Amino acid sequence: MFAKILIANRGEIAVRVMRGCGELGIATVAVYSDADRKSLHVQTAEEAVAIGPAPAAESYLDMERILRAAKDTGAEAIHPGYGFLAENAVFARRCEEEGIVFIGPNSRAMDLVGDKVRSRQTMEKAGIPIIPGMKGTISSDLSTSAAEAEKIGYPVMIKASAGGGGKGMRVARNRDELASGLEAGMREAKAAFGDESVYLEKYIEDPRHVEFQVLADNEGNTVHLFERECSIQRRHQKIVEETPSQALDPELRARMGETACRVMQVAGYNNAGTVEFLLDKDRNFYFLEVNARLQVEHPVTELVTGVDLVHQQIRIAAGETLTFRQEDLEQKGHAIECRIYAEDPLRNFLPSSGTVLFLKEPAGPGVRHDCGIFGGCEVPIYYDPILAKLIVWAESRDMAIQRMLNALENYVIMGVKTCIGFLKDVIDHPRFRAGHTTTSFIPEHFAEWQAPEGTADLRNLALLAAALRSKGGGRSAAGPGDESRAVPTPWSILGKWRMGGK
Amino acid sequence: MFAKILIANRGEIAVRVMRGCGELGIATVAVYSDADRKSLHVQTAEEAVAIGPAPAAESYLDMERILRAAKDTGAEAIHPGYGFLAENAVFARRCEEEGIVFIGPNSRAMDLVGDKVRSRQTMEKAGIPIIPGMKGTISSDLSTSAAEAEKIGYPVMIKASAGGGGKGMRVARNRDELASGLEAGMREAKAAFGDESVYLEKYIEDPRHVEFQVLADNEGNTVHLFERECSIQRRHQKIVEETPSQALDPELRARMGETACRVMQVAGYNNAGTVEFLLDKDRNFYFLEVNARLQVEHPVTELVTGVDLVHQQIRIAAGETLTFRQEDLEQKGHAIECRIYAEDPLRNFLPSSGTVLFLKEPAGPGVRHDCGIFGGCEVPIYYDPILAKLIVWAESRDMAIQRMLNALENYVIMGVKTCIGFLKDVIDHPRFRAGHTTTSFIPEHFAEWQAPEGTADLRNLALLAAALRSKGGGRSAAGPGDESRAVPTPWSILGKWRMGGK
Amino acid sequence: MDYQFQMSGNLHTIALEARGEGYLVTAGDTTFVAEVCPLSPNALSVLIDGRSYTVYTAGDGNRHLVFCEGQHFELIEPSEDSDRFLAGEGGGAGDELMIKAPMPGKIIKISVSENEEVRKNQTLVIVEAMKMENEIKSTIEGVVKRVSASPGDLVDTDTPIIELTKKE
Amino acid sequence: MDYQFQMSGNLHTIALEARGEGYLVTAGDTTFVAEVCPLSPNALSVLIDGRSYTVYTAGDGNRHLVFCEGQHFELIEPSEDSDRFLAGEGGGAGDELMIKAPMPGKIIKISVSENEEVRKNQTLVIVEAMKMENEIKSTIEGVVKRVSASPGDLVDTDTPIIELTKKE
Repeated sequence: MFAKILIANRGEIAVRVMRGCGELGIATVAVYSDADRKSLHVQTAEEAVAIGPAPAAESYLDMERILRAAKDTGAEAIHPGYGFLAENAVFARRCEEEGIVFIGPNSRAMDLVGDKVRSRQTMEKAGIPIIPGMKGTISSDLSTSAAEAEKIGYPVMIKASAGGGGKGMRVARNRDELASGLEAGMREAKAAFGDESVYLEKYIEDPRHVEFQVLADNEGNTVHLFERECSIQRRHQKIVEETPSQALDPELRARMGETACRVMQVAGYNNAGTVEFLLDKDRNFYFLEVNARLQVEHPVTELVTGVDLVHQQIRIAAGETLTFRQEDLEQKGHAIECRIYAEDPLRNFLPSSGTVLFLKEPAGPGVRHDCGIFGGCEVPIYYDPILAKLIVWAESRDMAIQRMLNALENYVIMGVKTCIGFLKDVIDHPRFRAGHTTTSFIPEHFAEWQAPEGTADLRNLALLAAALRSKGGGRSAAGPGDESRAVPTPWSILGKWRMGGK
Repeated sequence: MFAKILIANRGEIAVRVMRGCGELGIATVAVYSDADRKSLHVQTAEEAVAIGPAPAAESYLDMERILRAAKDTGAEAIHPGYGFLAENAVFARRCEEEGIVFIGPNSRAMDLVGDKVRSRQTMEKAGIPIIPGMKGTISSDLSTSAAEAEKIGYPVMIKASAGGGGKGMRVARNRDELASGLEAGMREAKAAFGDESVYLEKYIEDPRHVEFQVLADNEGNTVHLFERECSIQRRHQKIVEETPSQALDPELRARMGETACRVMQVAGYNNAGTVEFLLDKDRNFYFLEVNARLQVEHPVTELVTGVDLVHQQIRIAAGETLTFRQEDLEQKGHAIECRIYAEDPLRNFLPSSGTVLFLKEPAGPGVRHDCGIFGGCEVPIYYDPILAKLIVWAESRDMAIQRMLNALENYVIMGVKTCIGFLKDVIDHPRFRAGHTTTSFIPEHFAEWQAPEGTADLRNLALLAAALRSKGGGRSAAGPGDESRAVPTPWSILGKWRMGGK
Repeated sequence: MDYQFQMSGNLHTIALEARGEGYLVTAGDTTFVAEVCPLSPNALSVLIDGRSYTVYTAGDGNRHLVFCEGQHFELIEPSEDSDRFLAGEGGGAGDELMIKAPMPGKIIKISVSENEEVRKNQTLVIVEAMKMENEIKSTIEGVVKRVSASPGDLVDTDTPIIELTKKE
Repeated sequence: MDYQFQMSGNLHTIALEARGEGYLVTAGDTTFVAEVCPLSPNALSVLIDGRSYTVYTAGDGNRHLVFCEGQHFELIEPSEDSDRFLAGEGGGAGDELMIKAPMPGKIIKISVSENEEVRKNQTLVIVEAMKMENEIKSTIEGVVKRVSASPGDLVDTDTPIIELTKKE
């Protein structure tokens, strides 16, 4: 087993991976950009190495600086988290060259699955069902791509070849939208992955997004850990995930799980990975792509199967053999995850940055909070706006929903806008409660969403609290020279009155 | 199902019960003494009723005030938590009289199991194995009780008839110790339970304390949820609990589980309860008593079986039938609980009270923190010094131990002394790791325990931090009139230097 | 003592009068007694007629943020700057013409130039933040009066970027 | 700047000198550079030679509480009261004779009276707190010189209860 691992990431996932390392007795090294000196992952690690300026291209995406940090600190392995270099086959290869273990699939498998076009071709050949679409990377020449789009039939989806996480994705319903979508998609792909290649595929209306978690050790033992349903998306990006999926029965689950394992075997894949499928209304499923990394939503699988995926990733990377077989695994209860983004649901989910002035984490039985922030931290503009993930487990889906609602209700982040209030209404929606979750759920039911106003009682409470916080002491109070300002609590006038009253 | 429940308790258990109510859509009413206006359970409830002065006898033990609070707020049921009125059959009967559902066993069963002497007689008659001991309540007359003690054979254990939680318990190894032990035990019993009755039994050296969780609905369906091993005790009070027990194999587990169910059936018991056994070195087990309440250590059972015991308590009290049978239940993984007490392990675990100046709760996958405090709260001298419970789940016992150690290491409570540092050394002890947990573990291995000193590096860090906090600004700094005092952060000199440097 | 705060665009007045362990509160037409207990610099426990509320607060300058029972509130305390503030917020219809940065970020592309006519929903500018591109579209038919930013500029929330004139 | 703190009964001196983003720290024989970043009023992030430490602090008056890497430290900053403080802590052998309350609580029973001889391990007084009785036993053979509390008294930590004189 490794003695020391460098985590080439930031935020909640870096913290979560470090926790997993600590439990295996492995020391951790954080890397951080200039924007992240104060960040939680730096505090959580045993060692921390500065790797450059705030823009990711000059820090978290700078392979050589990260490799140097690993060498300098004597880290034997690198865990890439998700995003950044997690699915970068060049980086995986550079690690291999430098004799540092990359905690993820081998670079050849990553090359294959990372090239969405080639992987689809390979899978199609192997008899895996795929979505009709373009076979090659698209050129920036509009007339060629428009011809391709018409061959597939509008609507089409523009996707980044190197992509993931919704970045570079655009739906085009006609030639005009194709033109602007291609331009934006390629620019986003370039910015996010350093590779502007995109491709087209048939856009399946209102499908479910169902993915299977797979573990494969270095000896070819491959098991799946069942599905995650990730249909609730905004801007093509998941915000709510759950397992088990309401759309699968045991027969379909077994068939999809076997297909997922076969995909990984065809790809020569090792370590943890996810096989994404679209599931249409007629219960046909199509292979979408392999996510060659630990997924944001991995905790729901952990809660329902009891398997710690970070531990497994590290064990596999260290050459250990899987200690369980497919028949040892089962799903127990129900888990739901909500992603907590710094974003404003009232302004088209635009990212929100700034200082977290106050944080109260949700807690309680069955509640897990994978957190990347703390009260007083800065949310920089440079990176993915995910702040934390709230995951609940309960015996049944109904109870998990109730538990999630209660946890969201008691989750306080002040200073940056978040999607918490929005998520409450999503989870509480009758269609969600009924399990009718498709990828069009948010556009269909939440396009016109407004934050609840709050009752008159609560507004009066807010006024009361603001009055008690007020340093000005009201319209009739003393001026700025007033001594009450020196009182170290914000409840200055309260303190004064209390003292007078007793 | 109930619409509103009053929780006749305080601290972590009141908060935990309220969370369970919230998940079932039930509104909650807190009751609080004058010492608890600021306490977390008051904040957590939807309604709060003041019920009297700080001493428990005038508030949390005052049945009539609590019943009045329930009537006034329209609560249909009362959850008593543990301690206080939880095992008071008179209170259960008063609830029945007032038409308020007592969430616990019926008063007749509670009468029986609450009388440790009568319940042992009943169980003995029913063929349940019991510890040799006195048959009746002891008189305060020393010569009579000394004769009884000699008949049983020293060492003997003095126990409160109404007792639980280690209160009123004393070991006597000779007539002298019997005299002082009786006096103290009766006084403590009186103070804690309002009933000074005590009895004697054979003291079994170095046993394990193994208990079985039982659920019984109002129709007589009775299941057990396996064991909890609670052998790690100081002052006869549990501080570490785990499940599964390392001492049981499937055959013994099944036999003890069946016995536990039989005890409850003999007692005519309904709702949640625990059957305590002593397990000696030869794997003989003896019925000790029934704890007719939700136990402090109930979360380890919840984590390993996936059954929410608070939900079950409420459902049973509302007249619902158990939805699972014995064969539906299984143990998965391993769970450990550490009780976090406000106490000083270096001063014979004397309770510590005061203000919690800072709290950082442990978190992470598999970590549950049932918490009754918050940063800034007061720990009053009047009540049981339990602050919180830290519970971890993991796939294996080894991993649970590692997870617990990490969680304890990252658990910060400042302002009151706690047993956290002590617990770390307990959990990390080779004998604990090996599963050799008996009730003499603490006296045997930790009698001479000293808090670790901290390395020179850490001491220097502490000095650095104190210097940066120092308002005095060092020996050479300005006096109390110094303007730096107005800076609202404690890092006043740091702020000044930074500003100068940039 | 009377206090005034701007909340959701309206000015609210609240009056507090010490009463036992708390206050007699008058807010608009409503009068109630609130028993108040400070828990920490960021939290208050408030009992009103037996109902228990935990209120979390934070803020900077004259801005008070309040969270209670799952709801967020933002209250602005009028100060010397308040006239400017009120004018800015109350602008109404005129505001539609000033295209501002919706969040802190970087301007990637400005798709229009001065004096150009724009139709409704036409993309005017693309701002990137946290690796996401956000297209800002015109909500009106009009003419570009002024472009006050350039591609590559770092902008803050509400930085003016493009000024439009409504088409007659 | 130099600072002095009492920690575990010893007086420690630490000197800080601004150096880049942190300090050159001299503590006893050790000198090191600490890069310091305040996280909140109760937490500091400190980097020393690549090692990352998160240090939590709290305190009241001249008492600083510090937590780092699982260890608690209590540091007392000498003040005008410091002489009294140092005298109190350094008392040594003489202290054994003063029986003090080990925690805040209530005196339940005093088992000895003035001028009574006591043997080692004899129970002197019983204090109750949080529903637990705690017997305080004599650590010496001696004579009760003075009893300064009565049953029912509420006592704080270190409140003197009984004074003993050692037997010759």
